[in-house]
Amino acid sequence: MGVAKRLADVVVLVPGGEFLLTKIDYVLNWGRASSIWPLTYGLACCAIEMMATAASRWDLDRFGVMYRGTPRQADLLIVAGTVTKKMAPVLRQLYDQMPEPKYVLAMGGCACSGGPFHDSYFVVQGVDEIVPVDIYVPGCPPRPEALIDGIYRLQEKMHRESLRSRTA
Amino acid sequence: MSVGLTPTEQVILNMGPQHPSTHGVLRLKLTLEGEVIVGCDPVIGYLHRGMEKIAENRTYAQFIPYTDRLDYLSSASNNEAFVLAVERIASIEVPPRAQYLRVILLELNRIASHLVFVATFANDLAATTAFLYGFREREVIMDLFEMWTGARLTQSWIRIGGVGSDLPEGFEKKAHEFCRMLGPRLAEYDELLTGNRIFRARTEGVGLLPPEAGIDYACSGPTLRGSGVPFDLRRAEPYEVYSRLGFDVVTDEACDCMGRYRVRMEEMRQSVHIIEQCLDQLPQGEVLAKVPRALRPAAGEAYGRVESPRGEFACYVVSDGGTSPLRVRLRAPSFYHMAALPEMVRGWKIGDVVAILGSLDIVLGEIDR
Amino acid sequence: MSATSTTSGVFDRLLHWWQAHGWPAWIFQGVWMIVMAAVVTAFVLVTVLFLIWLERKVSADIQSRVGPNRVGGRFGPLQTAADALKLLMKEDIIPSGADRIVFILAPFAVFVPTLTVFLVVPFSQHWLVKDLNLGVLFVVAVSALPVIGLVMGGWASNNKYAMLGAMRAAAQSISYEIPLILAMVCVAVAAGSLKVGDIVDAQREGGWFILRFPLQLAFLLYFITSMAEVNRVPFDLPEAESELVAGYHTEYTGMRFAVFFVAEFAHLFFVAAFCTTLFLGAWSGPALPPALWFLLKTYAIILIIMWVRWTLPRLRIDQIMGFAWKLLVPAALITVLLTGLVWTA
Amino acid sequence: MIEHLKAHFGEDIESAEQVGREVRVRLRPAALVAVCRFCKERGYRYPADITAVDTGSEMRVVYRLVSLDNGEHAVISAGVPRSGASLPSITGVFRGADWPEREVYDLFGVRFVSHPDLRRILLTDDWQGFPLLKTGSVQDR
Repeated sequence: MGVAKRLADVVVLVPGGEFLLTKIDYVLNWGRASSIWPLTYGLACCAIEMMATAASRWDLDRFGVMYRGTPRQADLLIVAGTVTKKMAPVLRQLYDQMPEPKYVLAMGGCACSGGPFHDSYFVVQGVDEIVPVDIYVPGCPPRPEALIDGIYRLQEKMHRESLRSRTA
Repeated sequence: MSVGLTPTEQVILNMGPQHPSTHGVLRLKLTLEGEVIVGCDPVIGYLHRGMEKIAENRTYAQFIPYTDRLDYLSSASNNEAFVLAVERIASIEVPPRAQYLRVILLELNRIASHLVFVATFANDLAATTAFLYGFREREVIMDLFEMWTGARLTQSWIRIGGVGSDLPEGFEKKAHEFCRMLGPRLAEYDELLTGNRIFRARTEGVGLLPPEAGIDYACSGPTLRGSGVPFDLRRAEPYEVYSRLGFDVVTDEACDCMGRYRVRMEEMRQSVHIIEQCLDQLPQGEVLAKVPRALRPAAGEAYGRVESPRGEFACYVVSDGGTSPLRVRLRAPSFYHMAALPEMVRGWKIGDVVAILGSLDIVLGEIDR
Repeated sequence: MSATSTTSGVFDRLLHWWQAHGWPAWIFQGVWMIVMAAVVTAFVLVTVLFLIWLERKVSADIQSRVGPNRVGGRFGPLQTAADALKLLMKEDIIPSGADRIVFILAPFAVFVPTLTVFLVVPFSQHWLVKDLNLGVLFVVAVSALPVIGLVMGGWASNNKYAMLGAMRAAAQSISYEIPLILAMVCVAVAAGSLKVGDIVDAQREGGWFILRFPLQLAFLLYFITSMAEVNRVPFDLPEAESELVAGYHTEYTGMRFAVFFVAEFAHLFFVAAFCTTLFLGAWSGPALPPALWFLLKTYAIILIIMWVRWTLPRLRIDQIMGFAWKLLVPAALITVLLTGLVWTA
Repeated sequence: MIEHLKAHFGEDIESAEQVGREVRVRLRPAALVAVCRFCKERGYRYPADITAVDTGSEMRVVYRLVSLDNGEHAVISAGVPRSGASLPSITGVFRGADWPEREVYDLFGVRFVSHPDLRRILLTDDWQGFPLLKTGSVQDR
């Protein structure tokens, strides 16, 4: 984001820079929203629905969503399933390894709030206790359509961003 | 690259918990010499949700949805094991029609699970296209489930005393269509994978599990049958109406990844056969026995064993006469298969670990519980 | 003088005009080289963007999916552009344990030689940047360089997966280089020259090499080994996703990763283009413009490579080595011998 | 089978009964390994399950060995104290007992003597307490 920040700082100094910045924002947001690469990070039952969403019938590739195996090349962390206390430090580490701008989508009841395991001794009650979450997709497990809707919402969110507000 | 005459330094490689082919959250601590595995220590528990403790704090009926989330690729077999144990303690008779419906649901789940196996196994060997084919066929089964139970994955449709509801209109026709469709599709997989020379080179002779070791490690299901042991609970301890249905217990003498793969491929054909028989023999009548809402079975214990797609899924229920069980023990086949993994991968290469792990078809949900 | 005397016709005329003003020739030559390099780079980059899109569409078609169809219109033509834009704006992470200088240099060590080899690709009779006397040798030498970049990247990342990927890349590249070179030697023997222009001419006079015994064997060898050189399934071990997460570029983010990615597809385009040059008569063909013929043949090869990639599983490292040393190398030696016999007889 | 066991182990068998195809045996912990080996030699080769049951007042570890020949189960249980319990390990008889014993240790705190590698298996290494004991609540940490 170093480049982006400097770019934003310089552009606003130019006469009409504010207008220019919105145009730059538009293009960059379009690029970001059109190319969301999630990390293959399936935890439990939701992972199967996540795979089904990527498979032929729903085909996430239509939206430019392409799964990456390494957090270094991922933009989105889809937490698909139950996060336990043993897994929590790993989840945090993966999140830290992702490059900015990064987003988190909590898929399923367990990831949103602990779900059916609300009284279990080993389950983290929602991933928002560990990492900041952008989109919540409830369901147990959510249908593929719900996940796609979540990705749409994320795209909308990306379109509202600005170089300055994100980097400020 | 190879382990030659020069001594090489051992490297410890952590595979997982986040890794594209650990099928969930499993960590394998591999000790490597070059690419050759000299030691393997599976670290599990990343998905331990405390199911057995939760069971002690729920009523019998309330716990059924939790069992769905154990082996989430075939939720009906988990329901069935738990419900079988509870019905045995409480001496509940299941109406004959419900028994047939259960078998249909179980076998559809088996096919769906084996399709995911073929898909992920192929994906682990980088045959990405077969992955998508497996999921394509699975979607048809998902449609059937949705039509009947409203859910795709976690159906909870096997209830204490029967099943959730009767078949919806048009289900039988669609199920027959699916049965007719699957055979040619499986032949397509055979063309793409089974006969493929690279696929064979990657699987034949890899990850040997001798039958004695398999029994000693309490392996079951296709993993054990792939080693030539004809152990199938549908025959050994028939539940529901399996004793009235004709099917072969598929075994393969190869003891390797290919053997386990072939067993699963053939089992899908057998399951189709079973479903067709059930649809033809289906009697009329009730689908749910009269069971009190707050079930209080007498004190005692029972063991429900089910042949799940992965092997023996069993549920050991101890009751003290209260509304919730005193102890529920969930015996997951993958847990035992994982325990046998270190021995199977020793001496093979990193690429083979992926293949061997894939051939065991583990589900972390039931290993960690 | 051959008809494939390249862009030098234009070059000569312009140089003449330049010298008529009394300006020194070396300035013109310098500017000319920079302009040509820029044109080739731009062409290759655009092609790569297209190839990545094509790969996604072709794989989707094979897998009964649709593929990108949202970004920039019905067939998602701007998909790769969006990817590139996004990667450009991503945070640039250099892992704390990494060897900084090597880590930064590695992507370029892969990228530069991959582009350089395009100098000797004859896109048409007028478009060949420099018809070197030792063109084939140049290709052999330069196209062996990217693997050094892969090893640098894998080593510098301080990551075991990356290191394993790099080791695999080195082993595989060295092994498959030999049959690849021998396959090219067959063509050189048949053409009687190492000059790309001469090879094209030899095919225009005597028919495509792929139609002349025993160069079909050489073609097969070239095709198989070049797939290994560009690390595609069934030879994609250096970046085997299900085994090594992402192989040698596991730790690379944003633009640095994109450079690796672009280099990979550029290399794919090159092996297909050079295959066309060596065996399929380069740009020769009736009716259509020569450059179009060249691209048609090249894309046909690329489509076959993609088709193979989305059909086959991956081999294991020892099987790959065994295949190269026990089968391909002896076969290549025999092919060279046969070619020698046929062409001297 | 019950007669055989009683004849061989006499006093060590506290009780034995046949329920359906299950032979339910309760024995003294000292005889555990010998009884398991005895069963294995008589065809009970498949160690289906090892677990423990805590009723709140007493605890027992339950072994389920299955014969693949006639489908009979030998359900062997050994009573142990609810805290600081220890039992001989049967990993010497069944290799497959390794992980289930670790799990019983992990969740119930039963120590298995001469187990090759007794560590926590599901919970984190620094976890305090044993969640499946009746003393802990479901949210216990």
